[in-house]
Parts: sequence; C-alpha cells; structure tokens
Amino acid sequence: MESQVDTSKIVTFAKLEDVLALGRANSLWPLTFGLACCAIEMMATGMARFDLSRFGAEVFRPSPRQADLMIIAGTVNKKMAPAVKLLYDQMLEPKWVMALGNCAISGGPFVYPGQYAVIEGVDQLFPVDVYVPGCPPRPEALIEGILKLEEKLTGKRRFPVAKLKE
Amino acid sequence: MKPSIEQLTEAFSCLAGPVPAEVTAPSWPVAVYTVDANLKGYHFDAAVSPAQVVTAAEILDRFGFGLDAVTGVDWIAQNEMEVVYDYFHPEINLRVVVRTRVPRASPELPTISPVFPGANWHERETHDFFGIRFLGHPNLTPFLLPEDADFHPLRKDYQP
Amino acid sequence: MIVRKESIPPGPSGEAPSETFVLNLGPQHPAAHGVLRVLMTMDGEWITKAEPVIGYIHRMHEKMGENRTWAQFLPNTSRIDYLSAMHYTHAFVGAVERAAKIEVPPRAEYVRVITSELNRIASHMVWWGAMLADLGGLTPFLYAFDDRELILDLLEGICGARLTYCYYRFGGLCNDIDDDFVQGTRAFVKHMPPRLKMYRDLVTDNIILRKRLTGIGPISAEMCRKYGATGPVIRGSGVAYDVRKIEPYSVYPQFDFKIPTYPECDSMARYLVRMDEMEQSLRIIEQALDQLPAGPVMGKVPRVLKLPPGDYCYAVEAARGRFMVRIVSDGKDTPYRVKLRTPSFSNLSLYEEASKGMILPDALAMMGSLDLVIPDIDR
Amino acid sequence: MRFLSLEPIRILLYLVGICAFVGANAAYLVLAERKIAGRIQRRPGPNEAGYGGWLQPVADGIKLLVKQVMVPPGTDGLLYRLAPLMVMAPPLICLAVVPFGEDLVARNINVGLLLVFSLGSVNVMALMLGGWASRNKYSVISAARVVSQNVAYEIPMLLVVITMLLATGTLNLNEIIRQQAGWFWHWNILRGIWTLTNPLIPVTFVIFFICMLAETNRAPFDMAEAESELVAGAFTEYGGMGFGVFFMAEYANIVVGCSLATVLFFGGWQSPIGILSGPIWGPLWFLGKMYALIFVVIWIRWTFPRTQFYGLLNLSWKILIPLSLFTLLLSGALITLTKLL
Repeated sequence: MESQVDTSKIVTFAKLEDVLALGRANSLWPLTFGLACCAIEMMATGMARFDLSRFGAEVFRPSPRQADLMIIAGTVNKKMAPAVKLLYDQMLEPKWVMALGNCAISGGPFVYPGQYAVIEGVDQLFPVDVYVPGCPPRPEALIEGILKLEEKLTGKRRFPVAKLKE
Repeated sequence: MKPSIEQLTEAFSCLAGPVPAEVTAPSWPVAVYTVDANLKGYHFDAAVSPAQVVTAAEILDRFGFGLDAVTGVDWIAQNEMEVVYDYFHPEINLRVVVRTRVPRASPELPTISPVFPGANWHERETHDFFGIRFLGHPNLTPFLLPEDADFHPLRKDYQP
Repeated sequence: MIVRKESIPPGPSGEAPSETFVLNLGPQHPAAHGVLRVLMTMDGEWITKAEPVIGYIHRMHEKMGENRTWAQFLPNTSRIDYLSAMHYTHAFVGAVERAAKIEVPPRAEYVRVITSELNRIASHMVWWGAMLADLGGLTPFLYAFDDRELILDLLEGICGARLTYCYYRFGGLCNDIDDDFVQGTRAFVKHMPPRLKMYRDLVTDNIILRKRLTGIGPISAEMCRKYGATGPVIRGSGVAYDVRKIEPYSVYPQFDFKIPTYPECDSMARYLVRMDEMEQSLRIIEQALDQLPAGPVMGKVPRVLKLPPGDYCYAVEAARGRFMVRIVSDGKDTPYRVKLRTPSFSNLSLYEEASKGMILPDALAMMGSLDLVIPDIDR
Repeated sequence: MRFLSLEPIRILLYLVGICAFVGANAAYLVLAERKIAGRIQRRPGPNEAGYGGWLQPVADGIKLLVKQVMVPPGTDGLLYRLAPLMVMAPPLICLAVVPFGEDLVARNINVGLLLVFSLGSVNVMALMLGGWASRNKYSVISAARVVSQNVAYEIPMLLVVITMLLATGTLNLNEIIRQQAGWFWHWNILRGIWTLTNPLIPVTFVIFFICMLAETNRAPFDMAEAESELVAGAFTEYGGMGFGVFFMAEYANIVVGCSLATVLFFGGWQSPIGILSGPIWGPLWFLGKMYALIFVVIWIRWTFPRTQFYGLLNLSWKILIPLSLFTLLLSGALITLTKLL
C-alpha cells in the first residue's frame, strides 16, 4: 500500500468548497418518507410551531431524485429494507441520511433476542450521517439533527450551543 | 335484526352434538354457553368443530353480526391450535366468540371468507402467524411477513 | 418502484394484449401515509383492481406480548396506533384490569375519559390535515397541527410524552392531573369551537372539496359489517355503531353525547362524521371536567401481576374505530397470547372492493377518508 | 452612445436583461412563494439564510447546480435532456415582445400576441416529452394529463383573447397598452363596460385568469405535478438542475402569464391615476401590477385543494368554452351595433 497523497496541500478549492457546502447546508430538501411514529414528529417539525422552513429544509420532495436528505423516521423491518435501500440508491449524490428515533438507530424497543422482523439499525443498510435518539424524538431534536448535519457540511455551527447552568 | 342471546343459543344448538369422528384431540368441547360480559368482555361463547365454523358464520351473518377478528392460539401443551372468531353486532351490545381447535400436526379448516369477505385478510394473517391453512382461501400467501417467508413466528416452538 | 413481473396479471390468452398496466403505489408515496403499498391495475387512470400489500412496518407487537410481563408490554400499546395512543393503552389496561378484577378509582376513570377524548381530537386533527394534503391543499395541515400542539402541550404536562403516551397503568394512572391541566383543558375547550367553525367555513364548505368528496367512494353499511369496518367508516354509512355507546366502558355512560352519523356512505359523510365527532368530544371533556371527582388515581394492584387463566377481551372506541385487545392468560406473569384487533386493518380490507372502477385521485381521496395509520394495520 | 441604438447590440442587451430578469424572478418568486405560504400558514418561512432568508434562492441554486447529473437508465436520453430546455425557452422568447415600458421592449412587433400564444403551447410539449422520456408510470400519466388539460384550456384562452382583439383591433402589445391611456377606468377590464364593447369583460378576465392558472399548471390545477397523487408528476425522474429548470420554468410561465394579463386587462405600463407616467414610472407600474397578479396566483395555490381531473376538464368544456364563446359573440354584436349606429 502506497501512502495516500494529501491532495488538499497541493490544490485547494477552499473558497469554492465552502460556498458549495454553505449552499448545500442551507438547502437540505428531505424526502417525503415517513415510516412510523417518528414521521408524525417529523411532520410536526415542518409545521408552524417548529417550522423547519426557517433553515430552508421544508421542501419535502416526494421523489427521491430531488431529495438531498433521507430522514428514516421509524422502524425499518425486513420486508421494507429492500425498498429503503432502493430509495437510498435512487437519490442523487451528494446525499445524506438521518436516522430519526431509536428504531432507525438500533431497532429500538423492538429488539429482543429472537426477534424476527426489524432491522437493528439502518446503518446496516447504508451509511448514516446523523443519529437523533428519542422515542419518538421531539421536533427540537430533529431541528438539532439538521443543525448537526449543517455543522458536518460547513464545519461551523449555526446557533451557539446553550450552556447548562452549573 | 337484533337477536337475543336465547335466539343465538337456539340457533347454535344444532351445532352442538357428539364430537366428530375425525377429531382426535383429547380435550374437545363442543359447547355453547353464555358468559358474564363484565368478566370476560364477550357474551356468548361457542366452541364448534372445525368443519362447523362456516355454518356458525352463516348463522351469525343471518343475525346481522359483523366480523371482528380471526386469530389463533397455539396450545402447544395440548398439541392443538385454537382458532378464535370474534363477532360484533353493529346495533346491540352482544359479542360472540366462536372457537374451534385443530391438531397441530395438520392445522386445516375451511375458510369463512365467502360468508365474510373481511375474513380474507384475517385468515391470511392467521396463516402467517400460525401456519393454519384455511381450505378454499383465495390467496393464502405471506401477508405481514416478507413475501418469501416460510416461518410462522407466533407458534410457541418457533425459533428464528 | 418495486414491480415484480409475476405480480402483473397475464392478459386473457388468445386476445389482444390487455391495455392495463400495474401502478405500484408505495411503499414510499406521499398519499400512502407511511408505508402502505397498493398494487393498482389501471386502465388509463381508471382502477380495475387495487390490491393493498401490507406488512412493511410489521413490528411483531403480538409476539413481543408473549415474551414480556403484562406491565412491560404497556409501552408497546401506545406505538401501535401512535395517533390514538391513549385509547390503545386504555384497551390493554382495561383487559388486564378486567381479568385481574382490579378496581379503578373513579377519578382515574374520569381522567382517562378526558385524556382519551383530547387524544381523539388530536388524532382527528392529524387526519384532517393529512386528508386535505392528499387533496392538494397543504395549508389546513398547518392549522390542524397548530391546534394539535395545544393538546400535546396539555398531555405532555401530565405524562411527559408528546405522542406515545403511556399514561394509564393497571389500576389507574401514573400521575394525577394538576390545576394547570384542568385550566388548560378548559381553555382549550373554549378555544376549539370557533376554530372548528372556521374550518367548516373555510374548508368544509369549499366547493372544490365538496366536489371531490361528495359521492366518491361509496361504502355501504352491509359492506362495513361484512368487512368489520368500524369507527367513522361505519358511521359514515348511517350505522350509529360506537363502542362508547353500544358496549359502554369506563365512565362513558355518565356523559351526554351524540353519535354523529351520515347516511350518504361517501367520503364526504366520513369527513363530516369526524368533524362532528370533535365537537362531541369537546362536550364529553367539558362534562367530565365538571363532574371530575376528587380522590386517588391508583387502585390496589398486586405487586406481581398474575392473571387467572382464560381469555379476556376489552374493546374501546379508538379514533379510527373499534380497537379490541384479546389476551389469553395461562396463569403466568407473562401473557400467553395478545391479539390486537385494530380498526385500520379491517377498514383497509374493504379497499380492494370499494375502489374498483374509481379514478386514481378519487381512490386516493377515499383512502384519505378511511384515515389509515399503517403501523396500526401491520402491528 | 450612438452604438446603443444599433439594433444587434440592443437586442443582445435585451436578451441578457430578459434572461437575468427571468432568472432572478424565478429564483426570488420561489422565495416569495415560500414566504407568502409561510405567512398564510402562520409561520416565518425561510429566514436563516442571509438576512430574512434572502440568500435562500442562492443556496438552493448552488445546491441544485452541483447535484449529481444523471440520466436514469432506460430513459430516452435525448428527449430527457431536451425537455428542460424546451420548457424554459418559450417564456424567455415570449418576454421579448412584452413591453415593460413604453420603450422598454426588446422587439416591438406587430404580432406580439400571436407569438406569445404560439410559443405558449410549446411548454405543454416539453412537459409531455419530459414525462414520456422519464420511463416512469407516474410521469406518463402526468404527461397525458398535461396534454389533455392544456388542449382543453387553450381554447377558452384563445376565445378570450379574440374577444379582446375585437375591442383593441391590434396584435401589437404596446399598441394595446397605448389604447388604455388615462385613468384606471380606461383599462380594458373596466373600459369594456362603459364603452359597451363588452359589458362582461370582468368575466372574460376571470376566464383568462383561470386558463392561465391551468396553462401554467398551478394549483388548484396542478395536474402535472399533483404531488399527493403522482409523486412529482412529470418531473419524478428529474433531479438536480433538470428539476431546477422545470421549477424555474413554472415561475417564468407565471411571469409571462401575469404580464400578459397586465397588458391585456390592466393597462400595462399606464398609470392608474393619469399622472406619474413616463420611462421611470411606466415599468414600475407594470411590475407593480404584474407582481400583484402573481401574488394572487400564489395566494390561490395555498388556499384551495386540487381539483379533480375530470372536474377540471368539465370546467373547461362545459363552462368556460360556452361562456367565452358567448362573450365573444356578445362583444362582436355590440361592436357591430355601435358601428352601425
């Protein structure tokens, strides 16, 4: 194995990359894809009180070709897994996946020795960028997940983190 | 049509009788009895032989009952499977349970889907979970389980 | 799109190739309300056969019931139909209480009624918004969720969850309600009627909505009975079947409320039934708040719960119809069998027959009027 | 400054201007739509990208531009690529004849109206091709819907325009505007009433507006996209900028439709109060009127549910066409009568 050449030292597209990342981070269009309980909280996040549209992420696209972000909102079972995988494959690059809720992260409450139906975590199917725990996660948590994904893209956090009082 | 429990008992009395010869299961009750709804949640309990479930469904259909659910219970200790038919009445407070038992080795009984088309899905689901075969069912393919599933998870001896 | 070749029906042999094609709707489709898949054999835009394929969110609730104790299964019940979690918990708790002969204090029963009815309104608000979104009008969705959030605030205050409440316990409730909840609920009961009137004026009387729903998707009372469809579906066919009235449970006989029925059998009837039901729920909540007795909210429950052998049923009127829990006990501390009879399962089973010969948008409007929650079907 | 009067340079400048105008309009109308929708739905709308969200279209544009370009396997590659171009080109050309001000028009030709309508129907073809080439059942259904819808609505639209032509007597858009000089009751939408050329002209306008909504595939007639029925309709298989172009073309078409309505019914660049006209105020009046109409279009979208498809066709064939024929006959008879008297 020859050592990998660090291309970033030779050629830098820093400015352009930053602009692209900013553009992508501010325009994360999720796929209209609800599986179970978490989908209701996902809808609630898009609604007036929490308003996901503030971050430009309210454009729920029903077609995977137009979506950037797949929010796995619920349990994926063995019957559904090929369809989810197909949806992921149909999305165009660059694409991101958010595992919303315990079921998507690990199978959640439905995992026990000898279970026969659920996939124990969607990261067994494809890479996941952000994990948002909860059963179901609150809308604030989903927004936090979007912010985390933006942070992953741009390297900067949008809002300052609230500090806990000692 | 608003039937009373007495009418139901009378209609079902023709089903009660000696145990059919083909049934070998030891604990075979063919009986009709009313129960305290406050204790059990249903009013009328009829245990019939597997061949009689269609007749029972026809009787209840005549009285205007609606199909609530079809389900199975795996009594592994007795080596039997119980199939339970729940019926509700849309106008009066009268719940009927029709139950029958089939041997675990060959769990087969006729379908009631010609009488109650809604039973189609319930029977498919019961077949999924318990492997109980409903003879004459139009489409007894895996339903809630993956299309290629050949296991019956709610059997007590199911090992994944 | 997953279309397998063998699922396409072959054309009649010896004739010209059939002009139909199979449209695979779902499992990911905006109108599928989750992961329902419908294989539609279409002739142009006309449906010749629509076969629902379910099981894409089967989560083995019934199997799980068999390998955990009675109390451990309780959180599962709120995740079957997450939109009416209170009712589902109520049914399971009620079945166990019936079997173990646990006395529930009256205050707990009243609070159960109040929270159940609040949950019913919240559920109907989601249905209303989602149905209008199915019809292409997105704005009501947001208004509906606005009102729903008020209910969620109230329920969150007493049980800590926004959606999957596990508030009822065997023998009562996990928390007593506080003054904030009572005040908030009274305020909500005052807040809601003007909103419902606004929805009636702005949405229900909209000519496009009327045209799209009136006469669409007829489901006769006979069909409901044969398929076991309950809830607003059977009430939209003119049958006043409501578990709260026909098989009274909890303290519902104490209240004066009507069962709204419409004899038209179409999607509009089912729509109007649900809109009227919200008003009736508000009436029940108001009466329950007025009659709310003082006292404990938890009855005497044995520490290790073992039910006498036998089978027990308990049915409630959930937001989508009749939900029944049938538990079979063999005397141990875990259930021998838990059967969940869910309303959406039966309501959807008539879809294949009812949607025959409809045009695609009408079929989707009718699906919206059935108010499906897919995990409730698949369990 | 003499070279500015040279025709080729002038045309070039106008073309660049129109492209910029359409691009900026499409981008910012999306933002406006999202903001207005937010307003109607009691929420702020996009407000985090830039001050008040004004960078949101830029972010969306960057995102769409750098998205993977893919022609899905099994599609008709040529038509699949051609459709976004074909849907975007007609509104660009149409705007070349639309007079934004008295002299602010790229090509002041005599048959401007004809050009707009002949190119307006290319849009339909593009959607049909896109839907057909995508090799997706939803897209094909959507393509079929678009064609039957547009065929149905082209007829009342043209009948309405002929009704207007009877009164104006010219196909030159600038000339039509000049005829509406004076106060706002000189605009065609009101002038027809008191000059007795067409007392039903508000009805004519409503028909025109409905047809315009249908032609641009806007809610409540958005059969082409029909999100909750046909996933994303004709654009289901388009991703990245291909989809972005369809998205922009929708707004460009709205701009064309609304500017045409402004020209035909609301006096174009004419001031409503008789004064404050001229090369500066004229375009401002024009844009003001146009954006007001666009606002109504957006407002309608977020208020009404989608119509049923055959309801939509019924509306055209059974109500709009007879009605527009009637107004045409009425208007013709009245004009002949006034001439005879």
